[in-house]
Amino acid sequence: MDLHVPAEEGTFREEVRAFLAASLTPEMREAGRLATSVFAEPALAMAWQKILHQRGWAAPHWPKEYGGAGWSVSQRAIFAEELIRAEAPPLIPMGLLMCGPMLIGCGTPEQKAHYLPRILNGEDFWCQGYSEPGAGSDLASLQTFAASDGDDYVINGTKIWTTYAMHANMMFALVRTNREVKPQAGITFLLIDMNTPGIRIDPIVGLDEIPEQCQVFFDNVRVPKANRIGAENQGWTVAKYLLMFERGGNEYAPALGIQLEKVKQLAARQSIDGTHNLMQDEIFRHKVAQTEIDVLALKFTENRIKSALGAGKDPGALSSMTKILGTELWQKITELAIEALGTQALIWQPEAIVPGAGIEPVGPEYATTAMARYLNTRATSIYGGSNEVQRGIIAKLVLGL
Amino acid sequence: MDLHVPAEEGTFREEVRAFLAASLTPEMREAGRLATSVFAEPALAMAWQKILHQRGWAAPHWPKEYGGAGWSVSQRAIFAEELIRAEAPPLIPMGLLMCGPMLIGCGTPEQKAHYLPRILNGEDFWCQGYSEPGAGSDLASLQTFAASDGDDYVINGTKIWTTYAMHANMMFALVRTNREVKPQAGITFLLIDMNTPGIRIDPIVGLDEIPEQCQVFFDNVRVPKANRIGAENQGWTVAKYLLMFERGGNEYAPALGIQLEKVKQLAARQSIDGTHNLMQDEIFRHKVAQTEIDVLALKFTENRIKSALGAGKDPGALSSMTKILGTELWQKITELAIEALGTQALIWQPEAIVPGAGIEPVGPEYATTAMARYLNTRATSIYGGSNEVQRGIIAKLVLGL
Amino acid sequence: MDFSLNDEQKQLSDSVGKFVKGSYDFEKRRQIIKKHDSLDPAIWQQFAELGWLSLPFAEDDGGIGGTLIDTMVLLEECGKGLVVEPFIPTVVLGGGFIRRGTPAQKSRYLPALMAGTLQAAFAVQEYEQTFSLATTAATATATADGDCYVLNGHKSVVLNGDRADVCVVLARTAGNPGQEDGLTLFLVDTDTPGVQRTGHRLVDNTRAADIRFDNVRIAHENILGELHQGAALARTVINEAILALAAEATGILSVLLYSTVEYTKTRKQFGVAIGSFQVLQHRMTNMFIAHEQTRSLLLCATLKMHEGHSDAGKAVHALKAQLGRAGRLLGQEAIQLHGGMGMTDEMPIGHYFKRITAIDALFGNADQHTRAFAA
Amino acid sequence: MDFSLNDEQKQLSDSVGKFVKGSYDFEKRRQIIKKHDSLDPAIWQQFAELGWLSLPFAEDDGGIGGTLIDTMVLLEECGKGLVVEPFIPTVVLGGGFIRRGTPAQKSRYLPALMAGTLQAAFAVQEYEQTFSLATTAATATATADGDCYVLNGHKSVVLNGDRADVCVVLARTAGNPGQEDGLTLFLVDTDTPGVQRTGHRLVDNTRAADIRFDNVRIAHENILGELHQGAALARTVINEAILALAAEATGILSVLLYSTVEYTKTRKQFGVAIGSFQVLQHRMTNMFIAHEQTRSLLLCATLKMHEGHSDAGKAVHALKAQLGRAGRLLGQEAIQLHGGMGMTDEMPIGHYFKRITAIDALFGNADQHTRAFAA
Repeated sequence: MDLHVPAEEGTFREEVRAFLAASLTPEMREAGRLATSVFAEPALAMAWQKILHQRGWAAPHWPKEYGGAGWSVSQRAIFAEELIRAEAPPLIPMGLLMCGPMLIGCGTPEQKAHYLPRILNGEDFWCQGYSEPGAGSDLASLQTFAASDGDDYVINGTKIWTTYAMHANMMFALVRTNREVKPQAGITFLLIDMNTPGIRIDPIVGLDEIPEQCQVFFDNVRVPKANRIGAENQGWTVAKYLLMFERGGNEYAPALGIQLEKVKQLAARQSIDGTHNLMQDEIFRHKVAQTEIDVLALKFTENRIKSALGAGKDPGALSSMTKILGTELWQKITELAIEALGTQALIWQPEAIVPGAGIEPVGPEYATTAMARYLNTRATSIYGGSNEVQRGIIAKLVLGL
Repeated sequence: MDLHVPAEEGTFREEVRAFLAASLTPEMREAGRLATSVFAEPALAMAWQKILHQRGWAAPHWPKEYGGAGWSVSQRAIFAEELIRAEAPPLIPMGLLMCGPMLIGCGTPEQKAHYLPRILNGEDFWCQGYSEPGAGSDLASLQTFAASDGDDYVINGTKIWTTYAMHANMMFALVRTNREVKPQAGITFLLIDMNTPGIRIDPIVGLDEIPEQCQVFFDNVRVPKANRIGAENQGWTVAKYLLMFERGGNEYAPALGIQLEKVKQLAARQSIDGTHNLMQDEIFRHKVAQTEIDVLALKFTENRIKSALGAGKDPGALSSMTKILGTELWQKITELAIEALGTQALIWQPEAIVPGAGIEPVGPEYATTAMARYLNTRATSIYGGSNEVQRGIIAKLVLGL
Repeated sequence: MDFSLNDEQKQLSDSVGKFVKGSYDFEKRRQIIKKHDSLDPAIWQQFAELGWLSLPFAEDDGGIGGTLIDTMVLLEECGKGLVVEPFIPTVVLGGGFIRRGTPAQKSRYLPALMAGTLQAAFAVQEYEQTFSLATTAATATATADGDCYVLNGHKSVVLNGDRADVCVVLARTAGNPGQEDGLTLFLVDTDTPGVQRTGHRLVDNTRAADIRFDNVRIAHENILGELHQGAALARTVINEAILALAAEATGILSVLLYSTVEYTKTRKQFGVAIGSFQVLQHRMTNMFIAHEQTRSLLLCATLKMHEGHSDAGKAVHALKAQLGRAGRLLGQEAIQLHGGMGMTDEMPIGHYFKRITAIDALFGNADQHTRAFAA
Repeated sequence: MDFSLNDEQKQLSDSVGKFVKGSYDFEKRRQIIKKHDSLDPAIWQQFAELGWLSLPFAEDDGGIGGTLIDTMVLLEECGKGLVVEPFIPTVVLGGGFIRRGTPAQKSRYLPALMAGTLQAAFAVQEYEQTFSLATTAATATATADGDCYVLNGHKSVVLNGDRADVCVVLARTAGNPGQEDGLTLFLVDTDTPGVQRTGHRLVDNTRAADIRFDNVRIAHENILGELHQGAALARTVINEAILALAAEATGILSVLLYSTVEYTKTRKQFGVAIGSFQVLQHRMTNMFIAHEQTRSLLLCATLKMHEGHSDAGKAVHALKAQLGRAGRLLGQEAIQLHGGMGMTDEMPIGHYFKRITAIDALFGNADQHTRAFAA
């Protein structure tokens, strides 16, 4: 065992900090600070991606040959931490974190050559077409059908919870190509140009009153077979590959730690009796401490996963565990924030948290986003495989139940 | 709505208090104080029952014609509260609370005339033969078989978790009389003389090292058919009747309230820093307060059930709810006690908590029973229909799931 | 003891329930939020005509002379329909203070309030403070000539404050922040010079205001209750407001529970209704238990307040603490079990979730009331 | 960062694991508890021969010079077998103090301790006190002639105290209860006149003693560490003991989890293995998560203590807090899922439950360490 932090990692951190200090514009930082979900305001997030791309840091986790940074696991962790600390707007993940790695693993040389550079430079804006109204946790039951017709598929059906479909020009999607076999065996993975005739996009307004999600309807939409990833009816394998990659790469603890620090800061501004503040309240402090301990434990759980990945091992269902812990702690932290803010958290001004809107909020600025975050994080235990599904995976794959 | 407490109830409380002050011997109070499960030391509990019986108060909840007290619901509640407050040893429930009401509801005139007086005066000591090694939560799957043979049944099989079988001269039991029908439809309710040849009793040592439970083996045990309650193969109906009665009559809140008071008292004796005691510790006090609020809520939930019973309504699955809440709060309170006592709770001297043993305990006397209670109450969420089964009942019967 | 409603209470409950079902469906509510700024004048007028705005006021004052139990019955039904109209700010808080005022104060405000033509509010909370009377920093100073008081301060999240015609304001007339002594209640007409209001929405789609009082002159006759002794009266009325909120919340909790139960009976995944999954059944059972326990404490606190029991205040603390915990549990589980649909503005469930979340924050949250219970 | 065991650590882990599996099954343990008063002399001798009693001691002192990681590895395996022998009281606590003593103190005790012929204990806890160094009421007063100290006090639940040959005692030499300054550690041979011991069992089947010190004369040379400054050294050794307990506990938690998983795969009700019930699956998953999170904090605290990190103490607090919470959850759930069988003395699971319950109470419980973490 070895917890030693090599000295060169300190230098690296300095380098990252200096770059962020020089490159992040005030508007971008505002977008980062005001983001209430995992998604920042798209225009500013894409602008920031372009700056990172110029430095070669838009997708550090990609293999170097495709534009990755060639960093160690620790360097990637440091980079992620510093981005959060600097309040950089999170990059839109569908291209960089999902589609890209999937293409690298499963795409043809032509597909890689065409799409990967366009992902890095932001030319393509991707969305994900997985869920359907009747296929959420039970994704394999999806019904959107792609009928073979010469060199094309003709698609009919609908996708839901498609984040930012209205901004996207490309979608990667799972569609059914065979209804006669077991559900998983009849699914194909396709890339769909969102400008193809027959696509209609209906935004869905969320609890935070922001239309981040969409429902997408397909009415005889023609997609060239060249846009298929992997073989026909083998889409489930591609999706599983992507899922594995997604899970292994997700780290929650660094961001959670910083968010919890912010809760402590805002709680320290709330007076409880004219003399003491809320962080001096034993009960609240105890709840914060319990959460902090959980985050510390998660940090080392994630370190153990990285250590296993670094040694070429499969972290297995530990990634289901970090999904559960990461999302439930995230929810807990947003809950602590609204508890600390009391009635101030109830003030609802979505117009004041649009980056660049310049609207003066009612109440302290730090209180404007807390409720939207609390509402938004409710979704984290639902999406990406609900936490019920994740617990089922652990029971089955780890405990053998 | 009306919460008014009639003045005569105050007089009644005084009467009960005076009687208890005069009648409870120091030995009996010691047995009550040292009881670590729902069962007190049998000899002292039976001695106390005889005193109550002389006053006509051994089974106040029975109909007056069979020896009940003819009290109102509130009077019964007052009586129960005062018994706990006076540290009276709890009476052994199998005869008074289970077998008696069952006989009153389902017995023949002859069975009632024979057994009820013997239950009241303590001549018979009853045990309950329900669970089997393979039939716990799934009681209907019981296999102990009673073969019809002339005027008798011949019983083979085994029962488990039979409390105080070694002290009992009678057992009421569920046995299988038909294997060809649906499980519930082939069960018969029998009264078994424990002195019949072919019965073997193996005590089971519990976590508290006390053999309170037993396994009972039946090897060609002959039981007269006259000892059957209800019709052959109708035993499940009798058991359900008994269960309903048991549930409606159980009240947890009064005892929980008093136990929580005791936890507060012992916590107030623990110094935390040389100046303050544990009840002045915000965190511990907060936990106690949350539990106290839960107990207060349960008290009114139980009041609502009594109010519904008084109006002749069926409280329905609310009794599954009080079983869940009552047992889980009881566990919580014993947990608070061991937390308050710290390492003192670890001292293990079962010999010092036998009533009349006169062994001086290591550490404060109030600390001797806490751990045994904590261990013992773990069983309360298992027996009497596990809390998992109770939750299933609510889901099915109340929520229609 | 008897926990069943008497005939009059049953009648009230039925009539409110019918109104909510018939005239206040979710689509109607959506329009009220969008078009009418969370108060539909026609609906409010109906409240007045049905006598609901007069319910808690004495017959001598022109009211109906209803009890706390009646208010509880009314608000539980309003909770089920998620009525956004400001009954609690105007009738329970504003009206609760005014009906304890002088005859002059009562006759000045109550008739209009009961007629539905006057709105009221209670300005108590300030910024960057957890809920506490003692921390009040707003001050009211007697003028040199003793003619009136001059009020200065900044109140936050004044429920219904943006449309209130009259505002009950808690301000310090003596002592220092941290003390409950020295606080006084004032009746302030919101058109008095120096009152600056910024109206805004709350997350539950009710309305509130940020109110600055800048050298607002208040005549002696507008002191409500006794000088320097405002905290005790404030606490009494706040306790009544907590009961009212809890009654509303109990209605909300029942919708959170039973809508979720119904949803899981119809929503299919893996070929079966998700309500058939044992894990969800047990979780809904826990929701059921939390709801019933809350209802028990609502009955406990209402009856104890109604009878003026010495431990009524403690029962209110227990109720508000339980409400916070149960609201958190039922709200969060309702969303989780509704899945993606629970996260949409379109489905009612999220709106119930928002309101139950807001209720925990009002007048002290679960932790604060648990602490007060133990004090 | 690398969390895998190196070859030597792996070897140690394997060897302890093999010993426990081969020579320490549950029936053997039951005999040790009954016949040998929770210490089998032959087993203890084997510990000595295998070098385990010498593990944490410096090579210069005749030890093996193992690290905290080695002790962690050893105790995790002991935890799995629920070894009752007093390794922690004698080696980690007693030995942990003595190896920081003077050369004379070390040479007097360590060889016998490592040879398995000397037992040790740490007398710190007193009655009616939550765990805290500062509350120590036992006193040690210098005699008028300055020749020695006279110790008076009453210590409770001294682990292994009834058979200890030497006892490290924390007593007040200056200051008042409530202060950490003024505490001193003394090495007291238990045959010194005035030492009265009452041995007793603990719920986990280990042994302890109630010890009264009645004018016990202690020579200067038996002061361990610095006069009046004993609290800091006590805290260091206690932190090592917490690591050791946590390592043992992590082994116990894994048994609580995986025995329960296996039991539910075989136990049938309603015609199926109860492990097929989704509710139990999710609860066992929560047990799994709590166990893994505890293991993560064990690694965190061990590595930080090992490297002398400035926040090592904080990591130990986090670990002990998590341990209490996880132990409660896993212990209680293991019993519940074992049903009636879990309540019997016959099945091992209840014994694991008792030990994990005891571990929470030792050296401050979860709440106390959570508070300390936040301080």
